[in-house]
Amino acid sequence: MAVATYRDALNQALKEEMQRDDRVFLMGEEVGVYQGAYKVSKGLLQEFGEMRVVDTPITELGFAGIGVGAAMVGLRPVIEFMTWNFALLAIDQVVNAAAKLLYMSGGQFPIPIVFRGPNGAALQLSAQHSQAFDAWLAHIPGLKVVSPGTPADAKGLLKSAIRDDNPVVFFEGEMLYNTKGDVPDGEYLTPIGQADLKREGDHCTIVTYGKSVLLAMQAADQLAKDGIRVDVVDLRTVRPMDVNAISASVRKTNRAVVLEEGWEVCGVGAQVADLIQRECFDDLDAPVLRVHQADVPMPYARNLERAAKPDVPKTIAAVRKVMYLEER
Amino acid sequence: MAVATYRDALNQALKEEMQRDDRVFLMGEEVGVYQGAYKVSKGLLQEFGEMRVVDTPITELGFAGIGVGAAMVGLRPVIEFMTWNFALLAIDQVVNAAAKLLYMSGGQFPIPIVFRGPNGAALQLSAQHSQAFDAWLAHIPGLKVVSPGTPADAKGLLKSAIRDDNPVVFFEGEMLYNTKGDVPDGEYLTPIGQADLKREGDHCTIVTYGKSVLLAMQAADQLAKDGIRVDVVDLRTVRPMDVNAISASVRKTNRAVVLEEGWEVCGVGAQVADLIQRECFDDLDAPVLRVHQADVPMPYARNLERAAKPDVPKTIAAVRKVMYLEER
Amino acid sequence: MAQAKARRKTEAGSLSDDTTAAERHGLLRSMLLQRRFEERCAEAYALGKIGGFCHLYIGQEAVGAGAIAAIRSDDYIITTYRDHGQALARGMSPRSIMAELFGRADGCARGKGGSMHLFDRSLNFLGGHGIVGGHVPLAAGIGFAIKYRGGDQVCLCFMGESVVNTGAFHEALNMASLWKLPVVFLIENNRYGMGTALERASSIHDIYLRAASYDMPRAFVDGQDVLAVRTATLEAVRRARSESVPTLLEVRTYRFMGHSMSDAVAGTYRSKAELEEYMKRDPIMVLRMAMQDAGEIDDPGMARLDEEVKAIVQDAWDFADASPEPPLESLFEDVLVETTT
Amino acid sequence: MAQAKARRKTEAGSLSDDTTAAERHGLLRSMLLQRRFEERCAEAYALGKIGGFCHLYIGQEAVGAGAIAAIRSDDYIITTYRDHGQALARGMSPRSIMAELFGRADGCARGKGGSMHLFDRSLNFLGGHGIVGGHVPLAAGIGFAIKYRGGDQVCLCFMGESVVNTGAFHEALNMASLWKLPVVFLIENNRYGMGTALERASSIHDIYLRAASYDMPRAFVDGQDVLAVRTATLEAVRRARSESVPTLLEVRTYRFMGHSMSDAVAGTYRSKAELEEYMKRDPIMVLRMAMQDAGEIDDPGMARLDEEVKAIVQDAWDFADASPEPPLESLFEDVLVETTT
Ligand SMILES: Cc1ncc(C[n+]2csc(CCOP(=O)(O)OP(=O)(O)O)c2C)c(N)n1
Ligand SMILES: Cc1ncc(C[n+]2csc(CCOP(=O)(O)OP(=O)(O)O)c2C)c(N)n1
Ligand SMILES: [Mg+2]
Ligand SMILES: [Mg+2]
Repeated sequence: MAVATYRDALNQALKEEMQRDDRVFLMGEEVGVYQGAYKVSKGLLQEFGEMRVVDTPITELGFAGIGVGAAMVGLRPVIEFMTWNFALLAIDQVVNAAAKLLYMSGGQFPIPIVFRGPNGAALQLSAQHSQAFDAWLAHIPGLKVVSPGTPADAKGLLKSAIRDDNPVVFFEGEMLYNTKGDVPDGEYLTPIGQADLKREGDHCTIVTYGKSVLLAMQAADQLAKDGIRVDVVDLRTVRPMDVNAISASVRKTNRAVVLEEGWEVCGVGAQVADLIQRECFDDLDAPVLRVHQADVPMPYARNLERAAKPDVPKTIAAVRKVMYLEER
Repeated sequence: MAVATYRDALNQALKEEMQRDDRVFLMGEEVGVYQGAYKVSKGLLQEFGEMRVVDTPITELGFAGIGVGAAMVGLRPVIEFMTWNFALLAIDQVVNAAAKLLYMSGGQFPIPIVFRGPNGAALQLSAQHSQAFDAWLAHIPGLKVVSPGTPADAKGLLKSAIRDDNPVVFFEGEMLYNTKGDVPDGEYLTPIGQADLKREGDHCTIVTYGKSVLLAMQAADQLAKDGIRVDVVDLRTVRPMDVNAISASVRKTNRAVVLEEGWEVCGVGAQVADLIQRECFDDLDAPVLRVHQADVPMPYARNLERAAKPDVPKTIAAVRKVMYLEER
Repeated sequence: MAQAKARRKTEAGSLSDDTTAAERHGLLRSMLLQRRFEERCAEAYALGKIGGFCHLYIGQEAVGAGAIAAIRSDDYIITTYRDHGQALARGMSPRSIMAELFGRADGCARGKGGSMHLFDRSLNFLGGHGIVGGHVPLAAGIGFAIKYRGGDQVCLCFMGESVVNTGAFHEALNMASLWKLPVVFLIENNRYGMGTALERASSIHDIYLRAASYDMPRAFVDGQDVLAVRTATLEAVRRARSESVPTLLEVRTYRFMGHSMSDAVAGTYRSKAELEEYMKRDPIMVLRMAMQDAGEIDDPGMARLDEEVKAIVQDAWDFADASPEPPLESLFEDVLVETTT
Repeated sequence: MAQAKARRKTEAGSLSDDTTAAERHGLLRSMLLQRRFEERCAEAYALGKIGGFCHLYIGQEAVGAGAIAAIRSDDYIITTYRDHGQALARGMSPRSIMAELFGRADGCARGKGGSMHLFDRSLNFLGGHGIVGGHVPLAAGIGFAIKYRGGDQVCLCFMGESVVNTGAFHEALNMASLWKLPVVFLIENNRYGMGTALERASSIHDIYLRAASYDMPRAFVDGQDVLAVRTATLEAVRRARSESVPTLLEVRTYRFMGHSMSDAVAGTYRSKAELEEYMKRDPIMVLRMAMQDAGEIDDPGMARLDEEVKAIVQDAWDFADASPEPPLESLFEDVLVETTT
């Protein structure tokens, strides 16, 4: 166990899995010579060579499809999207090919592929570069969707994703790459599909995942100062969702706030709220509230961007509201 | 007022708006010489000529972008996707261009464009040709999303969509094109953003839209035979959603079922359920239940497809369940 | 077919390639099987036994038969929704195909894929794809995998001529050439994409020339002459196998039926006269006449072959008809696999 | 700039085109304004006044200046995220650009767009687009609209050389040629897409040849020579305006800075030596020396011009610095318009 950044944790996972299984390769823009747009693949070209760390032209649709084709015949591609904003160009391959081939071949063609890269907003990158697509990908049967919030989970989930025989969508975050935490050395696998209770409390549940875990933990710290104790349920996997973990927590706290990075309408929070009202109808003491990005394209200006993003004060306000406490 | 099919209603709307405003043009695959893959554009090439009814190569990304560019400089394109399944290839232009340009230009460039075509499943078209993308598009700020379920609404909403100065996503249905209903002649506009109470009852609310309105009406008929009276709230517009119409109905009935064509996770029904539990928490006598496609890619075989789709019996069962009646 | 009449109108193919008489007989049989199989598909569609979209290959049989005759059994094939002919040419069981079309449990994809999505893993037949252009990057990926593993297989990728306008095609061809992937990109130019004539969709009409943008070897060939298709494919396959260089091969053919079963045979977009003109070069007739001229087949021989093939198709039909609907619990199977590596 | 030194190393451009001395002076001034403006952008970025991605145009000024000098004020321009230089060359106010970069209320996009998304409707400057390749179909759409209305404008579309590998580019070029749209597709080939050399991304290296796939006129030109860029663009513009025929014009240039402000100037992907070699052909120096040789400018004249330009930039900076942050309520404005037609 050593302290490492989220970036290094991902790098370890890639490296270890590529050492373990020579069918695993990494493909995407700038993953090789440039060492990764966000340096996640640093050193991999040097260790594994050009055939296994493949720089592509700017052709998201093309190289995502190359990944799917290679997976059909037994390789295990890790496809890096420089960001998920650009993955929209490739989404046909993710949705119409990767997610469908097993089913429409009647089980003949599993597609062991990972599509990964940063998702959501960084700082002041404005409308076309700041989008979170978790809800979109979670919508699609045939995919698994993973979104780790800590370095340890980043390592453990990426290793699991690479070993999974299904297509896995893996959401990272530019704002997460530099965050630090304990990361177990070597073999460390986090199971896909299991939420993690990142903090225990009995007054309210915060359901969240990915980058927003950090906000939730900070909000929890501040709430604790006022004597409000919250459960922080980190989903880690958005699809399939760990319904039991959510229900168990809400049955205890009787209140829930769902915190996510993306937009409101048909967001992941909508699904969680729906699940909670169905599963815990009689346990709820207040409606489930949601914290998310303002329902606008992301603006550039610093103050507007700040106002648009979910944050700790908004999360605290929502928790206080479901507890029927006066807003400060 | 005359009886017309949904297809003819759309054709009327296109024709009337093209006659009214010579900046309106129709572009897409097979819209001209072939008279439309589903004959929605029948006769338009003959009336308006090649410059206004434009057959394209198979290049969804390209021609969607051509539409957006033309809209930037003042034309009013109607872009037909042969089906929304293929629109995945163009989704970058819808989401990253059409939905963003007004915002990121600080209000300088409105994009008056309509993206239309059939959405969801027809019969036995299997996994790549049977998808409903309402939830995806509803997720995106900067778009309006419309999904008429009747011929009259098809006409009224398409005319409104073409006159709207914003990008409007317009979902039709292969299974709807032949359905018939009264369609007002000439000038007839249905406002975007307003739900329609298609049937009144006081026991339960069914919230639905698009193709599923037909199922809801049939379910309502059958339920009525058992003395169960339901409100059928036809959203008609998925974004922006008519929250007041939903709440008003649920405050009356205290129960709700959301019926949609697409998949469950982060679906439109999740958003509606979330809205209801937030807006009508104290009014609800039962959890909101949902009816939707099974969480699988669409299978080809007739019996499997039937089992995968939402239908009248599933809708009735959900209504009975929220009314705490024994299932039959 | 009114054979005697057709024979008079059809120009015989030449036999000046390197096939043996037995191979020619095999090609004739392959084409005839495709034809008879699809004639019954049309019948089954009319009876409602086949649903959804169903795109027939009638008129194009020489392309599938000729090209697939040029590859090895360990090579890969990937294609579009118009896939019955190639699946049969590859040797997929007519029973499993017909059962798939009927949506039955014994179909090659357990009834989940249907006409557009035929797959057979044991034959490296990788589908059956419905998004125009979408499978071309997959073909490049298969080529990438072959090279990655250091094998000498090739990937044969069939596509319609409309595909040359899609972005996916260009992105894939550039990478295939840049990385020297062993893929044969084979365009079945049947002159129309649904109702759109090639000339109304592409700014150049000799579409194999698009390969020049990628410094890729290119050629075109008559698609009604199965032997010519085979020879041209052999050359492209050789280049892929021994030099790991991809080829763009345009095969010029014609579809004798509508775009799909829900489309009229002639339609608003082409004239009956044009259709009839092209039907004079029925690929089966072209080969049959050449063989007849060379004394390799006669009318009774042809009749016997036809009976044999028809019996196979009838057997496939009976099998499909007897096969049960897929069990309802299979609805939730094949969404994900349980395994990890 | 060490001008005296650079002068000795730089080969002077030729003046044998049809510009007047005043026009040449204008081009020199345009390039100098771009250069000085962006030097201050780099400074502002280091001070945290500019955030997000910021892609400088330094080294490429002759492309924007020369090409834009070849079009009319009612023509349209569309470009990528690397848009400061072209915006200035088009005559957008340095104040409104700098205020946009600072994220302020008086920015050309009210602080909502930032560096990558400069727009000015009054100048037909249509952005500033962040998705590589995404704006090329938009350019075709603008050309379509021109033709639809029967006007004689043209659309000038700038793009980086990486764009020639994207599907969007191919789909758009095919339609532009098929429908004869008045668009000049201008590739700024600065040899790298981020850290990827052209040769590692494209299977052909003379990328203007890609136009052959669309039967489209094509050419390449030295992008460090502003007069040559102007002449080549004029020819393409003439073809678009009077024949409604699009052109693919490859302009060969080089970027003197990193890909963006967060990227090292040289980096792992190119050598310092290569960079220095290219910097010898600074486009400002190339024109200045030619003008000096022709007696059109001298050192004091250059110094005066520099002062003038610097003052404009300082004014823009001061303006931007004084401009308020956008009001918070503007967050929810510009998502949709209220109007209908
Ligand atoms: C991306 C996409 N757009 C549209 C369609 C609808 N469609 C199916 S086949 C077809 C025509 C394809 O023509 P071509 O490539 O020439 O093949 P052919 O059918 O002639 O074999 C179209 C438009 C589709 N399946 N995918
Ligand atoms: C579709 C897409 N993929 C990736 C990126 C990230 N990206 C931004 S600029 C760039 C390089 C573009 O190079 P080029 O087209 O040569 O233009 P230059 O930056 O050299 O002006 C990349 C990969 C993007 N913006 N859009
Ligand atoms: Mg065709
Ligand atoms: Mg470049």
